[in-house]
Amino acid sequence: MQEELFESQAISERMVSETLIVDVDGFEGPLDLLLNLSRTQKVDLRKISILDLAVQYLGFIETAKELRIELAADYLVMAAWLAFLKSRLLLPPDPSEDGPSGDELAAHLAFQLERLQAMRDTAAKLMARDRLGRDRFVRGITEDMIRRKTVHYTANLLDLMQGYARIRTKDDFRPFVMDRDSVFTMEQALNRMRGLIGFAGHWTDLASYLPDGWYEDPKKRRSATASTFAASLELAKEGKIEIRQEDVFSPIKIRKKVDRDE
Amino acid sequence: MNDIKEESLFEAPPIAEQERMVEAILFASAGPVSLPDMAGRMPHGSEPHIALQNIQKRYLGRGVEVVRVDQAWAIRTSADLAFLMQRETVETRKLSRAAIETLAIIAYHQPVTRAEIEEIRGVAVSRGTIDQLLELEWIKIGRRRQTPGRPVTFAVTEKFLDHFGLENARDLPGLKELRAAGLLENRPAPGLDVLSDTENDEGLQENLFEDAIEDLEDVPIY
Amino acid sequence: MNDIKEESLFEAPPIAEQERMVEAILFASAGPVSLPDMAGRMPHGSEPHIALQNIQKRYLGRGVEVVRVDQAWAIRTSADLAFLMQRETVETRKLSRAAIETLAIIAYHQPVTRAEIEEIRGVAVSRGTIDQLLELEWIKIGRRRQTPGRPVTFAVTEKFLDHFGLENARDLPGLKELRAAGLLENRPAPGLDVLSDTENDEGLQENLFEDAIEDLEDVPIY
Repeated sequence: MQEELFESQAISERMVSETLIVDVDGFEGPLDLLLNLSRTQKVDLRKISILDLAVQYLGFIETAKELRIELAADYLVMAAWLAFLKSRLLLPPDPSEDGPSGDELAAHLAFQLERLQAMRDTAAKLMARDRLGRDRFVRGITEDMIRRKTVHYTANLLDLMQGYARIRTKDDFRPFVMDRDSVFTMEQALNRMRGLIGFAGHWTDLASYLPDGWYEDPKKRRSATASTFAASLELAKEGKIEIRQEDVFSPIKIRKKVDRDE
Repeated sequence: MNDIKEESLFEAPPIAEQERMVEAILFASAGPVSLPDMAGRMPHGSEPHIALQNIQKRYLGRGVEVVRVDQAWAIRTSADLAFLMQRETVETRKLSRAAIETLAIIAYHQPVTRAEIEEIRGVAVSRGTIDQLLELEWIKIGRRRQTPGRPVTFAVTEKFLDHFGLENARDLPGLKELRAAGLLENRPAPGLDVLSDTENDEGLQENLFEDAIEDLEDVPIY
Repeated sequence: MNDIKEESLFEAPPIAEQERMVEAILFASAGPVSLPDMAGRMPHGSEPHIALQNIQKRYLGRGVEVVRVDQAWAIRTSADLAFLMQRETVETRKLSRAAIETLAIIAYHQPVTRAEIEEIRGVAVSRGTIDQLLELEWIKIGRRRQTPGRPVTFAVTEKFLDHFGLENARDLPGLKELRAAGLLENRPAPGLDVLSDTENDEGLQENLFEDAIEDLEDVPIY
């Protein structure tokens, strides 16, 4: 891990001073690289010199470029930003200029570095705790809880009688109620066709105009087919569509009648 | 703790410490552990059998106990607490409409075959509905009908009568009574009247519950 | 024993008996068991939290310990006896440095969005890292942040706490110090509103360890 790579300050120092052995792969992003460079300063992260750090980073990037090492974009973005920061830190503040001061920017970068370092330290502490399956152990023989579900069904005499009455009266009602569940009227078909016909520029099978849910049940299909066909005849009469059948029993096809045909 | 571990290279840890070890080993092992196995894991010079005895005493009357399984030892839940390891839930559900109707038909028309139930209801009766009623022990399978295919018939049970507070199935109100009680629409279709009332009230009633009477010799004429 | 069970329909079993039950329940389960769960399995009127306190005392200094994990309880072997358990040790896949850091950031900053994790690490978090932590069930997806884009947040789980031997998320090592040092703040970069939007900041601080705070109010500390 990184800790081992940069075990001692000596190693990282050498890295910077000896024109660097550039190995960007070893770093997890520009912030990580900055954090590692900061170790050469041998100071508390709170007292770090961001200016020095920026110079080191830019030097590192420069070397990488000379060695023609391809750098990921975020390293270059950071380099540009640090170059900007460096100029802000070096030049006396311009009162006419808006935006945060160089010191503010530097303080934030220091905060970011400190925060990242803190997270690394706590991560190490966390991993060093007495861990389950390594230091502490769970019960070896477990007993799963058996869930048994009993369902009580209830019904009373009234339910029973009402149920029976329902069955016996079902037939009684038949003559009095028009059962139109399976009937698709020509009015319905006509309404549906009028809505759809505007889109039918090409020859289309009439069967494709049957409403959804009217295919499966043969009774429904029969009714829908008949009414759709009747509706198509009506529309043809009105001059809205053309209708054709290529052969006996072959699909009936319709299309919108376009003005130029007239 | 570290001291103990290091010392143990030379002499066995105190017996209290050994007890802790045996306890942990028994707790964490996936199966029973033998004494030699324990000794092999514990510091040199340990006497797991003594530690084990102590632990066994310590757990006496607790929620778990140290039991011997063959040549090995394990911690197990005390037998009297096994009930904690199961959860029984009771749920009350209303019988489905299909089940109620099927049950009603069986009650009024028994013994009745599945085909007859379907004819009366006008829809197929699912296997699940019949199974459910059988499971509830509200219906039972009667003898087979002496017709082609010898279909089984269904009839209601004692338990059914108990549940619905009936002395016998004849107590079920007839169609006339249902109608009088407003449970039947008072608009019979012509012809249906004859079928439902007359036959039900007389012809059917006679043969009805024949199973209950266990008049097995008599073959009903259907 | 049967007497006790039957009586329990009317009054809670004696506390000694309740202790046995809690003991049995904890021994039987690999994962932590919550108090409501225990109460649900024990006879009506039982007070598992009192029984639990007694048991926790009883196991003090033993080979196994009764530990609290968030709102639940479990028995675990004492950490100093780990040397006995080579056999039980589960080899966990070694976590990458990225995964470990991401885990720590989620634990200390929860609930935290992916963008916030990336802000802290200064590098993109790969899908695989999050997946690995989710797979271990050490982190879970929390509710969405009420900011533009409604990003999901991540938080650690009970399993995480159990694994690292933490009673709750407030027990994370060094949490107080980090907070005092202001290192858990989501401080926006000066002038760089785009990078870390100020809205996030508010939401984060408000939600931080909100669960833990809720716990404090609602549940007695045993």
